[in-house]
Amino acid sequence: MIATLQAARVLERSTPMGGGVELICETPLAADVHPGQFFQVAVESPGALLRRPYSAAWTDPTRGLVGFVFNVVGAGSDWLAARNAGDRIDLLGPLGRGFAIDGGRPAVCVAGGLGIAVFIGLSNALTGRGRSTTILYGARSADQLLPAARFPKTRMQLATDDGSAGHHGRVTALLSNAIVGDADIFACGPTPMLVELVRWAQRADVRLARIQVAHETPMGCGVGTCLGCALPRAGGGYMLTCQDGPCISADLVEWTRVVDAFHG
Amino acid sequence: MIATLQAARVLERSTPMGGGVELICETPLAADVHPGQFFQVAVESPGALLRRPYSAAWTDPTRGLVGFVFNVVGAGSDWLAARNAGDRIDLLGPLGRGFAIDGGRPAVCVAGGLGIAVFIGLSNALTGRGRSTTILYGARSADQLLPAARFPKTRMQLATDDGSAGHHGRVTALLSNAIVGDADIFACGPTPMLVELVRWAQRADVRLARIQVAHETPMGCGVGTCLGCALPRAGGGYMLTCQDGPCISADLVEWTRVVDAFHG
Amino acid sequence: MGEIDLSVDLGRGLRLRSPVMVASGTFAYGFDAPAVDRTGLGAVVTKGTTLRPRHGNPPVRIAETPSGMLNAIGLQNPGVDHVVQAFAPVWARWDLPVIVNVAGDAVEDYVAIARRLDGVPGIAGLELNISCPNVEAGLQFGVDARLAGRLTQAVRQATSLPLMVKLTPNVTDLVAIARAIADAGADSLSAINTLVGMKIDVRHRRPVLENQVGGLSGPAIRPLAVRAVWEVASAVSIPVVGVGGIMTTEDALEFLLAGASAVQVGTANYVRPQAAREIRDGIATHLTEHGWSSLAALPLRAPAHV
Amino acid sequence: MGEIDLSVDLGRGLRLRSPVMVASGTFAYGFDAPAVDRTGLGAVVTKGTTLRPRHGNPPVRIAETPSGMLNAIGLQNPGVDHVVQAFAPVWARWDLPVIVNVAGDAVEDYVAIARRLDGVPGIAGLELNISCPNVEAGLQFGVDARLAGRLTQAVRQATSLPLMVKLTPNVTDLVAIARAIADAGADSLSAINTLVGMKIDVRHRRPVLENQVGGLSGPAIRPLAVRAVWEVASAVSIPVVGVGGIMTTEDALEFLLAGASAVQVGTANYVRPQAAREIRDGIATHLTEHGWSSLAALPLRAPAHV
Ligand SMILES: Cc1cc2nc3c(=O)[nH]c(=O)nc-3n(C[C@H](O)[C@H](O)[C@H](O)COP(=O)(O)OP(=O)(O)OC[C@H]3O[C@@H](n4cnc5c(N)ncnc54)[C@H](O)[C@@H]3O)c2cc1C
Ligand SMILES: Cc1cc2nc3c(=O)[nH]c(=O)nc-3n(C[C@H](O)[C@H](O)[C@H](O)COP(=O)(O)OP(=O)(O)OC[C@H]3O[C@@H](n4cnc5c(N)ncnc54)[C@H](O)[C@@H]3O)c2cc1C
Ligand SMILES: Cc1cc2nc3c(=O)[nH]c(=O)nc-3n(C[C@H](O)[C@H](O)[C@H](O)COP(=O)(O)O)c2cc1C
Ligand SMILES: Cc1cc2nc3c(=O)[nH]c(=O)nc-3n(C[C@H](O)[C@H](O)[C@H](O)COP(=O)(O)O)c2cc1C
Ligand code: FES
Ligand code: FES
Repeated sequence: MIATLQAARVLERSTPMGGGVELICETPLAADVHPGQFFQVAVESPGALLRRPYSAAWTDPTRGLVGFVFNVVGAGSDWLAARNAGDRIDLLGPLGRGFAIDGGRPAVCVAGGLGIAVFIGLSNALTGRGRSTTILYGARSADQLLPAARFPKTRMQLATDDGSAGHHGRVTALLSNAIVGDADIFACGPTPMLVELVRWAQRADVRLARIQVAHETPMGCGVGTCLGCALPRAGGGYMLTCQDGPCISADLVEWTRVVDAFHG
Repeated sequence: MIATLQAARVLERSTPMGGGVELICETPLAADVHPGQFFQVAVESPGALLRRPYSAAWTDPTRGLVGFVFNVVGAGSDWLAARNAGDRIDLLGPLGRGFAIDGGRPAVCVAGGLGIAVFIGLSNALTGRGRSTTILYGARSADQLLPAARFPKTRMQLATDDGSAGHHGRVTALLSNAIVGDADIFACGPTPMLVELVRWAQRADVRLARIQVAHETPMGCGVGTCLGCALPRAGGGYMLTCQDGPCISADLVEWTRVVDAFHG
Repeated sequence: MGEIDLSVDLGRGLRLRSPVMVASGTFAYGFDAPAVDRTGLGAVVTKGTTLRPRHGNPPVRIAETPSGMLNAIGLQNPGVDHVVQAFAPVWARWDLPVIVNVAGDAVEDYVAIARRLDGVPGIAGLELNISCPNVEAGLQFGVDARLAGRLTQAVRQATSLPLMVKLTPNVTDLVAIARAIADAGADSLSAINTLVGMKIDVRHRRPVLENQVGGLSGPAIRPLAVRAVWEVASAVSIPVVGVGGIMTTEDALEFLLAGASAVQVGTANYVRPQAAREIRDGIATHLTEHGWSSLAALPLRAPAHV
Repeated sequence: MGEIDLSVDLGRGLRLRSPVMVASGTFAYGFDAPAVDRTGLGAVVTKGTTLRPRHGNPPVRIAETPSGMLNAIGLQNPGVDHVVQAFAPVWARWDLPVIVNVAGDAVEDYVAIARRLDGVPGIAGLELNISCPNVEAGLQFGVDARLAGRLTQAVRQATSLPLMVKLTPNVTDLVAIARAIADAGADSLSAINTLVGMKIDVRHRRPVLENQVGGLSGPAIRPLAVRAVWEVASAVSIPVVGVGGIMTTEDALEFLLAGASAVQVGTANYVRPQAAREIRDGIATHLTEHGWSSLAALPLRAPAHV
């Protein structure tokens, strides 16, 4: 692993959508990031001891930039959201396995809530490789949607819990219509959404090996030393989310044993 | 006790001397403060759980202002020193007993280091009552001295550890010359300084009842409920610094049992 | 929906209006409470009280640690006679139960104090501190199931007051001790007292506390306290009172979910003098939001005493 | 002044260049160490290793608490054979002692593992985890002086490797257990392992950890660990290794002042991967500033083993 520890400078802080914060950080680590990889971010809040895992939402390797998009759910994210231009944050990474993006098949991305973050970088990488890319994107309401302008060259289909934009309901309701043929599926969002996607695939006879999910779980270390981020492995035992994932082929996971680690 | 809990607004932050920070806070509590009383200040630093005791260095009751002067020694003061104009801090107070300032005898104030803080307000109160007031003031070096301009109408004699201003040595070396006749003595500074003052008084046959000291010790509650701030009482047992003090007549204290609570 | 019922029955007629008490040693005898609205409390538990007055330990008595504090007060208190003569008459006029925390070095001490407090107007109950880690002998009862049972039984016979016994976590098998105390006739248990800890002043090369070791309290110990309540509440058939590191409503709810019938707030009082009242209000809001009318809806497991 | 000697002798030829090790379970088997300069370490203590491979507990396995974390990993490990075949040959090429942390459910497990590891190049010593609170039977040895002594003796006879035994703080009388282990032939003791704690997810009304309870580590437990070392170090005549909540140089010095001969850094590795190295350097600086040339100058009390 080439992960290193670095102080990154916050270049910009913004709120690209309701309930979402974006931090753009300057760091030479940007050049090493593969879409789907994450960083362990040190937080100095009274309520936080451990680092917090955040996906690199996107990178600009030439300018040495990494973007993080997140929401405030607790002490760690609250502290992070209070960073401003000029502040320094301490990054460990890039960590884990990103998405496998080679190949020519059409790509369908399934995003729930803040799970959209990682698709900024991933959709860029996919369309850059000339792959036809569709994003199915669900959120609570229209104001919580990251603007479609952040995803050039992709088709986008929306779903909101309150019906204020796109389909009125869950993003997984869009699957049947959107996924035709032999598309590769990339998913990031709450664990219940991933579970629903897998159930749909089993019903629709879509091979799980065609689906890659980004798995979220509390992390102790992010580097394989604490064994805290266990993900049930198909056939028994556990994988480590921080090493075998977070992006992982759905057929490797034993979904009946997957718990929503955040009790969401 | 009329102490209450209030959010105070920081009006101004400055560094009046080397190693010293001054915060001026707006709060209606200002009107209730007697010189020598303190506040329990809530801190929100990762390293601090309990409130921290700080003397009201001075007050301006008509404008509703309280000034705090302090140095950074740990997590709590570090957090406090990072407050800026507009920030809110949470004050519990005013607490404890201040100095007894009535009477007409000359007053000699003995200040060590940050102990000078309390004499801004006290010397004002003393001179306002027409009492002749001398301040003996010791610090590490000239740059760590609070400017004499903060003490109008008082005589000031300085001592520095490095000799960069006034007497080269301890402030207690100034006692013999400065204290003549029946002056009342007010002292605030590190516990070893107070102990030295008391020893000098015993040698010089100065009655301890003429000396009032401001005692510093770690505090749990500041309001008499934890019994953590014990101060050995002459004749046995303990007083509570937060209730019987912090300003206390030196004859009430059993000095042989007094420990430097900060191991300074 | 109807009124929220926050009342709690701790046995033998000790009924609290609110499940949130202030813990022993963090509210003295209930008098020195600037900025506090006492009427919001479920009960005041007093400082540990001994047969004769005690001066307590020499300073330094307290020190901060990560998310916690150490104390070695050494049971400074005015003695039971003063409590009866000077404090109880005032308490008798309050609309708030006062529970006297009782400490001693020998069974006879506890029995004598219990007798002295029995029937005194203004005293609503006793909490036996068999776990104070600061006085050498204080440890002996709390760490041994047989001794703890014997002490409880002796005090039980000496008083008709509601009897709460406070568990120390400094033991191998908390559940065995809790069972022995319950079997011996305690009306309720409180858990936990502080854990023995130490801090060293590196710069001055000496223990920070003059007593060298002290009791650790505050949020740092909350996970240990929650686990203690979780295990004890399912093992005994009397109410368990949760104490240890409660700072917020959510913290208190953790204990109520773990099986506590009520809670005590300790160290938090020093930081936010109105903490207990705020937490009481927070629990009421929580129940309202869930459409529950009493605390009975909270526990994750059916309590052993139902 | 001359060179600073940071070396530590933990008995039976186990000599460390630095007093700062990484604690079991917080550094896996020493391989996955991004951003870490391994050469600065005194030793790597491995994850708890059992006779057969173990899958460990279902998730959720970790949770944060105030200044601490709970873990219920459940001893996930590849088993002793894999350690001997795949890891030890690599360790043999390192210029750094690797101490294998050993766990089991029965005396025979420990003995079998000790035999298997005896004489294997690359293995510098054993640390007996008789205190893992996550596997039901794991508690039994660590909380009983007689059992702890018997286990130590059995392992002692099975191996000539340096033997460190790790104490659990979840007991009434740590000193008695420490003495029994020392008498049974351990070369050193480490103190402390985690304390059993629990966290409840109030919103979702269930324990956060699937295992319900887990081991508490981190700064929250440091005062408890310092006190354990303080008491044990003056009671036994073998070196004591301090562990529990060490984040900074000052924290490590607290343990060395309390009587520890060396320290282990655990949870801090997750936060600052270079913590152990930084602390080692900090200790060297501290000695230099005081004009001391070795660690022997540090303890507040003369160690029992001198
Ligand atoms: C590999 C990886 C990549 C991630 N990338 C991102 C990202 O790009 N953007 C982003 O916003 N988040 C991301 N997360 C989630 C993020 O790590 C957590 O939200 C964060 O750790 C919460 O820390 P906190 O201190 O704010 O909240 P905590 O105090 O730790 O938790 C507060 C509450 O929020 C709940 N919670 C925490 N995290 C989540 C979650 N992910 N989903 C639902 N509930 C949760 C907790 O259970 C708890 O109830 C990622 C997680 C992983 C494992
Ligand atoms: C009644 C009262 C009034 C006070 N008024 C003032 C004031 O006006 N201005 C001011 O600067 N301070 C004052 N103090 C001292 C102040 O409360 C402490 O400096 C403060 O609590 C330190 O908190 P911290 O978190 O920054 O340091 P901590 O982390 O608590 O301590 C850090 C280190 O500094 C040492 N230390 C802490 N306080 C002192 C001290 N007073 N003297 C020497 N060493 C110390 C500690 O022992 C420790 O080694 C007062 C104290 C009392 C009891
Ligand atoms: C300064 C202090 C003094 C205490 N004195 C007593 C006491 O006299 N008797 C007792 O049973 N518990 C005493 N305790 C323990 C508390 O009642 C409580 O059990 C413990 O602090 C844990 O709760 P907390 O974390 O909310 O403070 C004391 C605690 C503190 C902090
Ligand atoms: C995730 C995790 C796993 C652990 N696994 C083990 C283990 O397998 N064997 C063991 O003896 N101790 C284990 N420990 C305990 C640590 O080695 C150490 O004793 C404890 O965490 C206290 O130190 P710390 O506060 O520095 O982390 C583990 C600790 C953590 C946090
Ligand atoms: S987060 Fe520690 S092993 Fe994955
Ligand atoms: S600080 Fe608590 S009694 Fe004085």
